[in-house]
Order: sequence, then structure tokens, then C-alpha cells
Amino acid sequence: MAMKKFINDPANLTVELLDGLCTAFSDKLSLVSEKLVCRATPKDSDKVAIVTLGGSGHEPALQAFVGEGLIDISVVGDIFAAPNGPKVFEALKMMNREAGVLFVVLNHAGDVLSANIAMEMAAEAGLNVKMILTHEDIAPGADAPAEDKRGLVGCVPLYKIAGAAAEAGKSLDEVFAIAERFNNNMATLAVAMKIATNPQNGGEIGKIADDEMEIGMGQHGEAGTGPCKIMSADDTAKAMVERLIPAIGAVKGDKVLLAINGSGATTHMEMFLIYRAARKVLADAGIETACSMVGEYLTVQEMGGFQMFLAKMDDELIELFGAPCDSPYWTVK
Amino acid sequence: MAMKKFINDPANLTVELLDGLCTAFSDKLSLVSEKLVCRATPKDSDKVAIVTLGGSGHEPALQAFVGEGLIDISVVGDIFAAPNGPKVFEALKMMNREAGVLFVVLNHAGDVLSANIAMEMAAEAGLNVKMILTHEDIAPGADAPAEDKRGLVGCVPLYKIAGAAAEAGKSLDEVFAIAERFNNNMATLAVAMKIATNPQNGGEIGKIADDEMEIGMGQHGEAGTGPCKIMSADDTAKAMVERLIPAIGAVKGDKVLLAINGSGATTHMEMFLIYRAARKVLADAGIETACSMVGEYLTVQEMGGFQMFLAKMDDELIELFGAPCDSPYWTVK
Amino acid sequence: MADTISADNVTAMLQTAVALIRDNEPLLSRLDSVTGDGDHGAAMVSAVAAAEKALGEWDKSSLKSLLHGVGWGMMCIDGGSTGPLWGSLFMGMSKGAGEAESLDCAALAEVFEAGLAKVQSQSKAQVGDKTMMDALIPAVGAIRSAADASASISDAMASAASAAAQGAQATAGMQARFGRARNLGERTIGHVDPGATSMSLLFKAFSEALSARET
Amino acid sequence: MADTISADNVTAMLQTAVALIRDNEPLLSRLDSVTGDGDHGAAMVSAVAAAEKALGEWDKSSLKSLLHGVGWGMMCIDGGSTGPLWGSLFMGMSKGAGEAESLDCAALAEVFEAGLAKVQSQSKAQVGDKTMMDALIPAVGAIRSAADASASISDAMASAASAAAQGAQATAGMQARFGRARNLGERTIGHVDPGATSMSLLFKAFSEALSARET
Ligand SMILES: Nc1ncnc2c1ncn2[C@@H]1O[C@H](COP(=O)(O)OP(=O)(O)O)[C@@H](O)[C@H]1O
Ligand SMILES: Nc1ncnc2c1ncn2[C@@H]1O[C@H](COP(=O)(O)OP(=O)(O)O)[C@@H](O)[C@H]1O
Ligand SMILES: [Mg+2]
Ligand SMILES: [Mg+2]
Ligand SMILES: [Mg+2]
Ligand SMILES: [Mg+2]
Repeated sequence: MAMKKFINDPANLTVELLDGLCTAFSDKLSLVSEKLVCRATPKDSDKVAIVTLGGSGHEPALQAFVGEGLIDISVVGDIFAAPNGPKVFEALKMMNREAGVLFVVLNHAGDVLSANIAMEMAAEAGLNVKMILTHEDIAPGADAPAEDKRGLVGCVPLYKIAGAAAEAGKSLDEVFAIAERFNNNMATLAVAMKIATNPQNGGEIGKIADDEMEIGMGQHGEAGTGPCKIMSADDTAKAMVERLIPAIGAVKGDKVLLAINGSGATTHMEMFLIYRAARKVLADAGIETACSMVGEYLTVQEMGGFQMFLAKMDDELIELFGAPCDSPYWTVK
Repeated sequence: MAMKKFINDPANLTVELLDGLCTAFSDKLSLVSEKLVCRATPKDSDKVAIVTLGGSGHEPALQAFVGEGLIDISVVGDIFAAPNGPKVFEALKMMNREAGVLFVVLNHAGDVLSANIAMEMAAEAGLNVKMILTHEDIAPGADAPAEDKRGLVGCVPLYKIAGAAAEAGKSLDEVFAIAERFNNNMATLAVAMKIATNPQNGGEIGKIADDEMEIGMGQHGEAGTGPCKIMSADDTAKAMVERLIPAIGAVKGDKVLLAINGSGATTHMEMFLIYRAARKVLADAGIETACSMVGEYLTVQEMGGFQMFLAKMDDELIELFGAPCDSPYWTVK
Repeated sequence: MADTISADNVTAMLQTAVALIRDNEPLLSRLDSVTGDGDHGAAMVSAVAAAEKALGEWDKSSLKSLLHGVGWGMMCIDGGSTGPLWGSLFMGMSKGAGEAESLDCAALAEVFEAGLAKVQSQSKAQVGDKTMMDALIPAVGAIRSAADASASISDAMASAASAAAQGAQATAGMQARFGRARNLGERTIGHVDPGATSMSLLFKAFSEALSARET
Repeated sequence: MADTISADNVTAMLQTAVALIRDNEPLLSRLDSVTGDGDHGAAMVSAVAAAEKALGEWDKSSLKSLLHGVGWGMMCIDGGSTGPLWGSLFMGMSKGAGEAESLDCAALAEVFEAGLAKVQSQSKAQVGDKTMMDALIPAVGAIRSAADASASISDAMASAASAAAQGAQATAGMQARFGRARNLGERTIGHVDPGATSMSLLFKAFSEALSARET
């Protein structure tokens, strides 16, 4: 059976999609060497640069958040596959500056392996880089060791906050400290109802029964904490946010960022319902939703489901979150 | 079988989704009376107001483009159903002003019936309103009578252009003339591969065989010009853009706006491939893609497919398209 | 006793229609998912719920106000094509009812003709275009013929019901020229129009309510 | 003739591995779609394509440069976990090869041990963690034992291949503790690890290439 996707040669997916993205947004993006997506107008060299990496197939995904007040360079791998270490090193070298580079890595086996290789090479070359690892997936338990916890949509608001701090002229240590504070106070849970298809070979990733869903899924719909019967939007949101609240230690009087990240086939309609229900649970617990994100940031093909993200916010983080930025898929005036 | 959607009582979908949208974006939107979505900060009353209407179920859809430089008030109906005429009249009355109101209506049976009733009431009440009907679907043929041609994603860039003209302080006649010029030079074709599910009753809309797709679909996946075997992204884009180019009479040296609007399950990855291929065909014909849109604007649940939109642009339209705006799902700095 | 119907009779007829259309929601949506967007059942359920609410809120003042309440209520649902067209039907009938307290068969024909005229001010669809008009126009015509032939009201309504049912059935052979189905072109042939079906249910219910009155 | 292998032999061994792994792309992706993200076949095909390219571009200078080219090539694919780990394996082997022009069985064991050590500098996975290590560690161990027992190179590689195959097979009974599969927990039990499978194919191909040399 033919794959139900509009594609050409599966081997060229990444190159073609980056070409499409960077020509559609040529005022904001520039594609330097095959898979490095940079800002069209580079940031002043006296400000900290933000570098990140990730596999493709999750569009809009990381490279769509390259821009003023966000990421400076995104190193793109192949479908679901981290870019290679030497390529990542190339990006670090390209962005190297006295002010320094903040290197944001999501906790996935391949990403971390590549990042480590790049960091070894960076150390040898004497680059001024600090690496930060996101690992906010609480599917294995909020107290599970960091290695167990995958990096999910939390990287996106982290880019925003670190990017704003960098844009404000803060030092690498300051930017790192702010990003780390946010990083240590965030949590994500994913849920899926319909599986994704690997666009390179048509293989279906995982299995979900017709009347079931599963909470705790990974970025590709790798099975989570076990299937359950389909629940209503309200019940699903409640079950998830009630695990996220203690995970970040939010209590009455706290302010949070609540984000709903659609996985692909789940509609904005559903995301608004989920957002509404989660916000209600937060409000009932006396927790204020000071910042919100609802949309598709990191998807996985046509998977049906979403990631719910919660982070504890302080005044500085709220201000940085609301600061101006300008990228293809996220602009704040 | 349970529907594979995160919803609550299907009867409350619209009310809940609007509540979610307007609380998530409370800095930009305000929900006045049940289904009227307004700007949180109203436009100066000496500028032309932009009013529109449409059924829900197409999120982000119209109400997500309410904001500075875009729509002033969106009247939302129920799932796939136009809002009623009296409610639309209420919105027109609310926005009535000396500068006048531009009322944008998409050509769909129910929308037009409601709009006509509202316009009759507006005429009786002496309101200062001009109505503009979008009907850019060329599935029935570029020369088909206007009644046959549905209003698809073209309304979104039209809001942008009319909204920018209004924001610039132009008169109602001027705003209308600009919008009409754009309206008369635009064309859309839709294609689908996977069908949508009506979220109120779980019914599947239409039928598409496993190895087929169909070009010329309506906004809900109502069947188009007949099924065909699945084609590659390049071939699909080519087949579609080659019908759109003559429909708008674009020739060598012309500048166009090219938009790809995802229907729901089709990924941004695929949209970038399609965009790239269409742009290449345009470039080969000596037509410059001066403006671009790639994203989900008007979806229809989890349908797999997209709408390809093309409009002939002149310098004034290009400038208005690029002018600042600020809404939940479209911000230009 | 003269053969007339009062506002109370009309209330009973409408209540029967509310129930019958509710029962047929799945059928109407299913038909609409073949040639439209699958929501005609939902739209009709909203429409009859609005009618039911209007019946409950009616101030008992006049037949005109009863029909106006129903029409306005339907006009105020968010129901795609259904709200404006059904709303117009009843608002037109309300106008046609004038100050009459009850209707004989000739007056009834006039009321329906006024309703039809109002619908036609919104829609240019004719018989053969595969819309609700394929049920409505013959049904109103049947009442007019019956009235001209001095038939009883219940006979008039029975023949309206059968004309509407036949008209709805006949849409299966037609190609749609209005509404969403229009773009499907030839592929609509073979499928009954949902709007014609719901309209035929209205006359079926009216006729049943009137024969129930007699027995 | 002493029992050694030259750079040309290694080239032939690698070419056999390239072909065998390519043939098994669907299997590897299918295994990965059960416990991972379904792309291990694609990753391994990229890895062996890089190896093939390096073989073609090899300047014939030394075994070290041959292995380095292969390792660096694999390191430079965008292949999730596969590129860094397989790249490390061959780059470690390259370092282990030193200036040797050919390898006897003892030297071969040292080369593989150097490769394994480099992989272990990237991954803390041990036997029993359900990763490629379940094939690689026993295979390297088997070569070491064979060398210590003065076995022939082809016998050493045959026992490495069978140790790797057994190790890969044994992953079916294990719960994953590394990589994407880790989050699946107990549900990984019953499924063979894709990375262990591809690693066992490497040794299978090496062994086949060596026995082909003899006949
Ligand atoms: N212009 C029109 N005139 C008469 N009837 C129409 C017209 N447009 C649509 N209809 C009727 O409306 C029905 C569809 O109603 P419904 O599904 O409720 O509305 P929508 O098409 O807006 O979803 C069609 O089956 C047809 O009978
Ligand atoms: N930390 C690790 N150490 C050793 N092997 C690993 C590690 N992480 C993953 N693997 C191996 O990699 C295989 C998956 O490879 P692949 O699918 O190419 O990468 P990815 O998981 O990034 O998609 C697993 O089956 C496992 O054998
Ligand atoms: Mg992968
Ligand atoms: Mg509808
Ligand atoms: Mg309908
Ligand atoms: Mg994998």
C-alpha cells in the first residue's frame, strides 16, 4: 500500500523540506551547508549564541524557531536521526565567539551521543561552549534519574527564554543559569491515540488499539506507561496536569507556563479543549497560568496526540518569555 | 468504536474551544457574548473594521486571526455550520462606525444565507457595511460562475491585506477596492488523501481509497474533481500550480503570493516539499514568489491534504501583506 | 364543525415533527456525509429544538406569533443552510397567517405559499435541483390543489406528505445544483438529498398529527 | 603462510558486511518499530554506505587509515545512535591497529578490544542491557579467547559470529536499559534488539568473508 503522504524520494526528505522552509522564510532563515539552518540576519557577535540539534520529521520543529530572540543555528539530522557529531561541531565553531555559545541538547540517545562527540571536539578546539540538556519527560516518574527522562517540547520555551536573555546582552554564565533554572522547573507528559508512520519506509511506529490511548509516550510515539481506554478531553487533561503539578512542585500562589503541543493529527480544536481543562485544574489549585502556548511545535508525522508541558515561572522568566522574537513559527511583537 | 479525538460532550465543542482559545490568548482576544471573538484592544473607531463569519471545526481558523492589522470580530458558528444571521447582524452593529465595516464572507451555502439575512437587517438598521464574498476555489473550473466557486483559505491573506489597509487609515471604499482587487486575482485548489471525521457524531466525511487521493476537494473534504492514484509531492504540486497559474492569469515577470494550507494530518514536512515544488514551477515560468505562507490556517479536523493558493500581487498588495499585525496565530513584527 | 386548524393543532403538528426529525438524526447526517459535510442531522436537531423552545415560550396570543417564534428560533440556530431556510419558511408562514385565529384548507394553502415564497427569496433552487425544494415545492403544490378541489385539511396534508416523500425520493436521480453537493456534480446521482429528506419528514409528521386528531 | 589478515582482507570483510546489512534493512527497521522509532534499518544502510564510500576512497596507505576512514564516515552519517557508536567502533579499531600492515589473531583481538573500548567511552551499556553491546562484547570476547588458545583467525571470527548471534538472540529475554527502548520497560521483553541484530550481522559477514577466502 502506498504511503498516505505527499513525498518524493524518501532519501531526500530532509534536504527538500529544509530547502522549502528556508526559501519560504528567506527573510528569516538561511541554509548554510547542507543541514545548518541559521538566522538570515545574524545576531550581534557580542551576544551569546544559541545552538541546538535534532533529527527531522518533527516539523515545524527546531529549525522553524531559528530567529531573533530564539535559536541562532539549528543543526538538522535526518528523519528521526540526530545529526552527526562533526556536523554539530561545525555549527559550534561557526557560532563561536567571546560572548560564548549556549548549546541546547534534548535527551535522546542519538542526540546525546552526537552532542558529546561535538563537545569533545569543541573542547579540543578551545571553543567557548556550555551545554544544557533538557530531560523533562516525567513518564518514567518525576524522580527517575535524568538519563531516563526524554527531552520533549520543553526545549522550545527554553530557546525562547535563553534566546531573550542572550538578546538582552547577558553573559554566557547568566544565560546558562537562567536556562538551567527554567530547565529544572519544567515537566512534560505526552499522550497518543493514533500512531505515526515513518516517512522513509512507511512503517507504523508502535500500536494503539481502536478504543485506546496511551499516556507517557515518547517523541515518536514509542510506547509510554501503558494503554488505557480513550478518555474525555477533560479527564485526559486532568490526569496529566495532576501528574505535572507535583513534578514541578507547583503550589497555591505559583505562576506557571502551560503549553499544549499537538503531535500532528490532533486538531487545534482538541488542543483548546485540553488547554482549557488543564488551566481549570490549575486555577482550582490556586496556580496561575501566567504564560501559554497552544500549537504544533514538535510534531511526529501524523500521530494523534499531544504533549502537555508545565513550568514554574518567576517574574524574570515571565518577562523573558514575553520578550520580542521573530522566527518563522514564533513571533512576539 | 470510540472517536479518536480528545473531546467532551460533542454538543459543547464550540463553546469549549472558544473558551480555551480566548483564555490562552487573553492578551489578544476577548469573547463577547457566546460566539463573538473580538480584539482584546479594540481598533481606533476612526478606522474601518473587518468582520467575518464561519463555522467552527476548522481551527485555528478565522477567530485565531482576530487582532491588530487583521480581523476585528469573528462570528463563530457551530461545527461546520455558519453562525445565524441575527448573531452576525449583532456583530455588524457592534462594529458599526462612521468609517464603516468591511464584511468578509466565504462562499458556502450556509454562510451566504446567514450573511444575506444579516445584510438585510443591517440595511434596515442603516449600518455602514460593505460585503465582500470570497470564491476562489477553481475546482469547478477557473471560469465557472462565481456561485460554484467555494471560499477556501484565500480569506486569510485577504484579511491580512484588508486589515493592513484599514489599519493604515484608508476609507471603506479604498479598503473595499483593495480587497476586491486581491479577491479577483486569487485562486485555490485543495487536495485530500485521508478523510476527516465529523467531531459531533464520529461520521466520516467522504471516502478515499487506500491508494488514492483527490484534487479539487471542498473545505470539509467534500469530493472534488474525482480520485486519482497517489502522486509524489512534486507531481501533485505541479499538477495543482499549473492549474492555478492560468486561473489568475499570471505570466512571466509577475509576482505572486504562494500559500500552502495544511488540512490537519498532513505534516509541515510535506507542506514544505509541496511549497518547494510549486515555487520551482513558478520560477521556471518566470513568476516570482514574492510572498509565502506555509502552515495550518483553515483545517478540517484530521483530514490529510492541503490547499494550494496563488494570488497575483502588485507593490501595494505586497506592502500590505508584509505590514505588521498581531493575532494569536499570525504576527508580523 | 368547520374543517379548520387552530394554533393548538399547529402546536401538536410541530411537536410530532420535532419528535420524528429527532428520531431521524442519524439518517440525515449519514445522507449528508455522502454529498455534504455530515452535519444535517445535527442542524435539524438544533432547528427542532429551537422550535420546541418557541412552542414552550409562546404567549398564546396568535397563530402568527406562534409561527414567528418558531421561525425566528430556527433562524437563530447555527445551522449552516438549514437555519436560514427553515427559519424563512416559518417566518414566511407567520406573515401569511395574518390575523387569522384558525385556518381552513384554502387559508392553509396561502400560509404555506407565503412560507415557500420567503424561502425562495433566499434560494433560487427549483424542483430538480436536488435540494429541500424538491420536497417543499410539490408539498405546497399538493395543498393548493387539494384546497382548490375543496378537500379536507387532513387529506390535503396527506397528499402533501406523499408529494414531499416522492419529491425527496426523486432527488436520488438528480444532480445537485445547490449547496455543498453542487461541487460533487454527477457523483451526487444515486444519493437522496438530506435536506429534501428532512423536509419530507416535516410533512409526514404534520399529516400524522392531523390524522391522529381525527381518530 | 602465516595466519594474518591484510587491509585487503579487511576490505573484503567489510564489503560482505555492507551487502549483508543492506539486505537486512527491512528486518532492522521492523525490529526498531517495535521497541524504538523504526529507523534502525535506514541508519544502518547509511552507515554501510559511508563505509563503502570510505573503502572506495581509501588511499591504500595503511590498515589504520582504512579503518579510520570507515569510522569517520560512519560518524558523519545522521544516524541517531548508530553513527556515533559504529563510528567509535571503527575509529577505536583504527587506533588499535597502530602501524601494523597485517594482523595475526592476537593483534586482531587487540584491534577489536580497542574498538570496543572506544564504544564504551560513549556508552555505559553492559551485557544484559539489551543493546548492540549484547552482540559486540561477547564477540570481542570470543576473538580474545580464540587468540589466547592460538586458534586460526577464521575460527576466531566464526566463534565471534556465533557469540554475537547468541547475544543478539538473548536480547529477546531482556528488558532494555538504554536507548529509546528504555522507556518501554517490561514491554521490551520478548522482542529482539535491532542494534544487537545489526552488530551480529557484522560478525556474521566477517566470518563468511574469511571462510570464503579459504575455499
Ligand atoms: N441554496 C439552497 N436552497 C435550498 N436548499 C438548499 C440550499 N443549499 C443547501 N440546501 C439544502 O440544505 C441541505 C444541507 O443542509 P445542512 O447540511 O444543514 O447545511 P450545510 O450544507 O451548510 O452543512 C442540502 O441537502 C439541501 O437540501
Ligand atoms: N547507549 C547505547 N549504547 C549502546 N547501544 C545503544 C545505546 N543506545 C541505543 N543503542 C542501540 O542502538 C539501537 C537503535 O539504533 P537506531 O535506531 O539507529 O538509533 P535511534 O534509537 O537513535 O533511532 C538500539 O537497538 C540499541 O542496540
Ligand atoms: Mg532514530
Ligand atoms: Mg455544515
Ligand atoms: Mg451539511
Ligand atoms: Mg531507531
